[in-house]
Amino acid sequence: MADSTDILTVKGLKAYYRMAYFGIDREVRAVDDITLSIRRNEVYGIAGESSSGKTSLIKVLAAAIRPPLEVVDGALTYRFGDIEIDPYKASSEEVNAIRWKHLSYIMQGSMSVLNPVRRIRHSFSDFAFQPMGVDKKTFWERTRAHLERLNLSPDILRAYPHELSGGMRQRVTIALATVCQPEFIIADEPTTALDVVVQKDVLAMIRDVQRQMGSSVVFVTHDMSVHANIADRIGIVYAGRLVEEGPTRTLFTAPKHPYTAHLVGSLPRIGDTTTKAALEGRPPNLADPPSGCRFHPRCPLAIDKCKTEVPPLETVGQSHRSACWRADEVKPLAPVAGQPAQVTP
Amino acid sequence: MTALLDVTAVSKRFAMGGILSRKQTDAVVDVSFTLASGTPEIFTIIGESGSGKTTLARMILGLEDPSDGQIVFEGSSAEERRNAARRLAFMRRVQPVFQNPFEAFNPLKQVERYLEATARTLLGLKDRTAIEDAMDGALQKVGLSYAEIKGRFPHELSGGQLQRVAIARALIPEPALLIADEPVSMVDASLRMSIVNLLRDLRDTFGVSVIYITHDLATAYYISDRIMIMQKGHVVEMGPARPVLETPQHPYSRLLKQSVLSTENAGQGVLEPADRSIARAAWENAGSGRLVEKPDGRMVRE
Amino acid sequence: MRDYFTFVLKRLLQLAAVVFAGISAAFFITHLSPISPVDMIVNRVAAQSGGDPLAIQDLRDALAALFGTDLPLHEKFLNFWGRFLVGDLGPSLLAFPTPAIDLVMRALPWTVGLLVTSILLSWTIGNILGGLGGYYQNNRFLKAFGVLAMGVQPIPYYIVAFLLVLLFGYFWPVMPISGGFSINVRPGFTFEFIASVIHHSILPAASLVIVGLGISFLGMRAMVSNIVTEDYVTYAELAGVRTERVVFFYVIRNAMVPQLTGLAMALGGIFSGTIITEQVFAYPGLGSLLVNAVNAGDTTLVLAVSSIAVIAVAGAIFVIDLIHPLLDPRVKVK
Amino acid sequence: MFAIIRDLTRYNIEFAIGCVLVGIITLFALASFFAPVGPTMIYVVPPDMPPSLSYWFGTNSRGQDLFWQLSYAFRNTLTFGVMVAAISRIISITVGLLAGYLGGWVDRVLMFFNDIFVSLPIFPILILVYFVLRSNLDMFTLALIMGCLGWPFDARLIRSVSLGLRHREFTRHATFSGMTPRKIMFEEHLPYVMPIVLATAIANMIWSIGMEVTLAVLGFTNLNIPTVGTTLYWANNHSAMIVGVWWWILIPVILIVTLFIGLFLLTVSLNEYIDPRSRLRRMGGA
Repeated sequence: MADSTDILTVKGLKAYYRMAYFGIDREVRAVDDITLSIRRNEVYGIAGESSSGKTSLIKVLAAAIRPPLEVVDGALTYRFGDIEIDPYKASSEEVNAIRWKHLSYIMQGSMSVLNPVRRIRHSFSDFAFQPMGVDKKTFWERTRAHLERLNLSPDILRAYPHELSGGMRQRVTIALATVCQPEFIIADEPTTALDVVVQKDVLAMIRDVQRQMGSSVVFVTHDMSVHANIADRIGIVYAGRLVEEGPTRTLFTAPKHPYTAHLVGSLPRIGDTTTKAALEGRPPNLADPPSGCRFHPRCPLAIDKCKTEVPPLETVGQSHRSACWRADEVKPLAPVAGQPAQVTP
Repeated sequence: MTALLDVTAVSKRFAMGGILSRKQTDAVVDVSFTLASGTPEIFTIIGESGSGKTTLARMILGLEDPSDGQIVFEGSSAEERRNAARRLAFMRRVQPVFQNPFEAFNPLKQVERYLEATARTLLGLKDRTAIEDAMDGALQKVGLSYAEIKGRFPHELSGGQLQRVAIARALIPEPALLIADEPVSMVDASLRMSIVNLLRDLRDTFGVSVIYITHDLATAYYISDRIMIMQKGHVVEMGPARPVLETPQHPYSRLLKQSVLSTENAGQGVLEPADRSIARAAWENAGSGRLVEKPDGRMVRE
Repeated sequence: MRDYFTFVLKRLLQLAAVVFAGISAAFFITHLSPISPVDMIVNRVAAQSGGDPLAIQDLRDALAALFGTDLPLHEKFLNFWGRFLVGDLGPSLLAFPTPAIDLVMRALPWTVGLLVTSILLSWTIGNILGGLGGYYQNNRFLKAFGVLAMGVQPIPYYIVAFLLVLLFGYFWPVMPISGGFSINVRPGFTFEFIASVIHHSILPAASLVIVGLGISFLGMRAMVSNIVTEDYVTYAELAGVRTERVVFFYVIRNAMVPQLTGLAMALGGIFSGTIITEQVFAYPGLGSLLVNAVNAGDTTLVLAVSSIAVIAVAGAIFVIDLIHPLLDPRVKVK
Repeated sequence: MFAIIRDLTRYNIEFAIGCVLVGIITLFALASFFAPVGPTMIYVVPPDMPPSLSYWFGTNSRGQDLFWQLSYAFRNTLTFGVMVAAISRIISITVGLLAGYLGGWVDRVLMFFNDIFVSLPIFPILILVYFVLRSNLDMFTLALIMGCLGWPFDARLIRSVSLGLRHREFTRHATFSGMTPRKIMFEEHLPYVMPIVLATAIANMIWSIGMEVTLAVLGFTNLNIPTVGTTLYWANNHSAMIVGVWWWILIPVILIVTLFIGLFLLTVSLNEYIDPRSRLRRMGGA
């Protein structure tokens, strides 16, 4: 399935937190043997709960890891035009050369990612002037044009971050991350802290930019309804492992992993009055994960085999993979989606 | 029918700045509603950040005084609760549920500490076995037991368990009203519904009324009897939950509903930005007009 | 702009309150002293002139009127402030009848010169090195400097100054160890005089710089090692922003703000430090003047020096406070 | 608590060195209880003897055995430092927790005084106090005065922590569990403040001992009480350096510097242990 036209291929990636502090040695397997590939011109959603390892995974993808998180094993290959690069094997100059021009990043928490004592204008020139590789005049022309395309007034360039509202600031960081028209954008929970109305606008903006530029976006959030609306494909992460991956529609209508089935089935909806059940138990501790399938203590379908043997991620349908011994028996929980969408008067 | 809680024309202004420059913001403007005693219900307040929903909750809990209007709980207002004994009596009847269960417990202390203090001071229990019985009784209501949490520290429990312990703590004095400000926004998706279902069970099984404060229309639809939608401190629409959420009438309510991300068209990539004309109407007319009663029992600001 | 104006106004009020409280406190403390200035002068004059009892009684009355010693305390207090506001602090006893304010003004330039030079040097160099030390945590030179600074930091000014005197005054006598300039040089705007002043100021300034440098280095390094974990620094690094740009505009620039507040908070302590330094090096500044005044029981002069010190320190803090909102756009000037 | 100390000594070299240095000086100070001579007796041994087997630290020009003299001096100096630290801790904890937890006008009033105290030039004030009290200024009075002056920085620090704690949900949870403000302040919040109290207590000791040495050297304390400062005062008074009695100055300076560095290392390591961010860095082994 690794196709040379894919923009990113990840093979057997393992990244652990290794800590030794005042005599306590701990190893947290935040990313444990993940294999996936990202196609050109798609939005790939990564879903998972808190401390499922999803944030660690994209930090690894963005080559943004710091000790104590380190890549232990596996390969990571980006293909930008003629450039083929594994950031963990390349020199830091080579990695810096692709940053922002080809690979950019929208970080979690728009409140704190912009330098509070620097005007937005300076952030743009610091981040994008060099990668864009044009003269000053062209740079500002392009920046202004880009802002206008995103329905942002070029006046915001004069502002300080704290003078903008949360939603505006998040739009600015998206503009900043996309001004060089990168082929690959990593977005880490960019809408989590926003109000519902603003959230929808910002999501639409990301989708828009992605379509205009034909870039690939890796979008991380725990919120399945966000994924439903922005992702082309979704990868579900549980306890450091990829447990299911497939086209968004397939995961919502015919999930093949009990965890996914629960996630999409327990979402309350306006107009739906059926009782939604909760999943029992607690999310696993990554420092001491359950044996076998890590989901087995909470799984309604668990059998003895699940406690001892790790299920491999296997193809269960068209570009649909699942890591479950009983994938065939997984049924969607909710009334089947796909019924006519509610009409709002 | 007597009133459990009677909120009459309540407003809250905050003075910004210091002595020399005085600016005022209206956090809550002229809000009125009543909860009847004897008929437990889940009354939901919906709003975005800055809508005044949290300020309103704080005023009901007596943590903030209204600038105008009256909040009367079981016949007594906040001014009548100045002394410690009256405060304690009030806390026996009204209890909060917190937003972030990991924050609601001191990480350096065992979780049972809060339950024990509640049983001791609010119920006036002295005897160790009586206290443990009270704690266990409350924990049973939320599907836990004292044996499960005895000697545990917050980091040893999951977010969902902690939130249930927090709710059990609030239930110890057998209050008539719980005020839950965003009780599930920090709880993991897979555990979220257990808390929402619990709130519903409290109403149905134990007759506790709940004021549920949230920005999430879907869970509001799922458990509420009545809802009240707030925008910039004003109530824009109020009434029976399901009709209001199914067919909202005020432009702002419609904007909120349109902004809810639906999963119906999952994977189609249909993501129209909210209708700008509705949005404009909603924001430009924020707070203008007055509440008008409609035939189906709802109130809409026009 | 109007906001900034009201901010300045409020700070001015605060300044006035601190100055008033500080000087009043100094007034009451000195007036608790059992020493009577009148008796001191009378005794001294009597000792010199032999003493005609009538003349002495006249002198006593005149002095009592001058110092207002017969008045109750609250009237003395009002008198003091009335004269203080027109710049009259009364005659010094030590150098009677020279006005105390003259002595203070003569000493002030030495102290201010010494302080300003050493603070500017130690703060600037310490912050730049500390900033680099916090960012490049594995640099050997900066690490070694850090260990050195940690060793020097807890040692009080006095000991450092004293060690410098021992080293450069006795073991390797290359520096003058007392006075503000050589006795054989006439004060004036001449090269000889200025060179002598600089030569004499090297050791006292060095003692202040050594300690101040360590403090600002360690403070800045701690601050920076926190700031490098901030999201905006991580984000800039992730974007491939050039390192020197990150270091100056993202790290050091942001650490400057709290460091400046730190400087304001430390000024009182630094001033205390100079008193000691001046004493050790017999430098003719405010510190030496204060110590001499205390030893001589010169109430007026003690009060004068303390008042000027209160004004100087509070004023410096005031100035730094005014710069603060200009450096940090987030500070709401409210 | 005990486990923390054990872990610190085992894994933090600064803490271990600090403990050893401070331990040596403390033992030396405790030796004074077994001294064969009184602290104020003079001319009991031959003057100006250099360090030797019979007089380990030599003798001074006043005919005192420096070993015992310094042992008394360090006992007094350490006692003084601990007293100042204790007094100023009591004030700073009370002010900090009250201002932070109660907020409102209590906070404003307390912080107004705090601001004034912060900008007071302490050293001139101490000189003024000496100016008034002269030789009535005993160690306890001086400790009391310095304790009353040495709290504002730390109170501000404690207040900022407490202010943060006040807005955390568990504080409100405690309120609605019926806990009294006193219980919340001293049982819920104090544990968070305790590490700061510990670390600043040591920093405060360094400060107060430094002040005492300085005051004494200038002659502004009761010179009959042996402290490190008065020892240096008498050495200067007898021009020890010029007449070649170098040990009279060098040995106390070395000992006091040892004490300071030891205390400082303790503060640094404790601070590092407390600060979650530097803990994170330590975990990375960077």
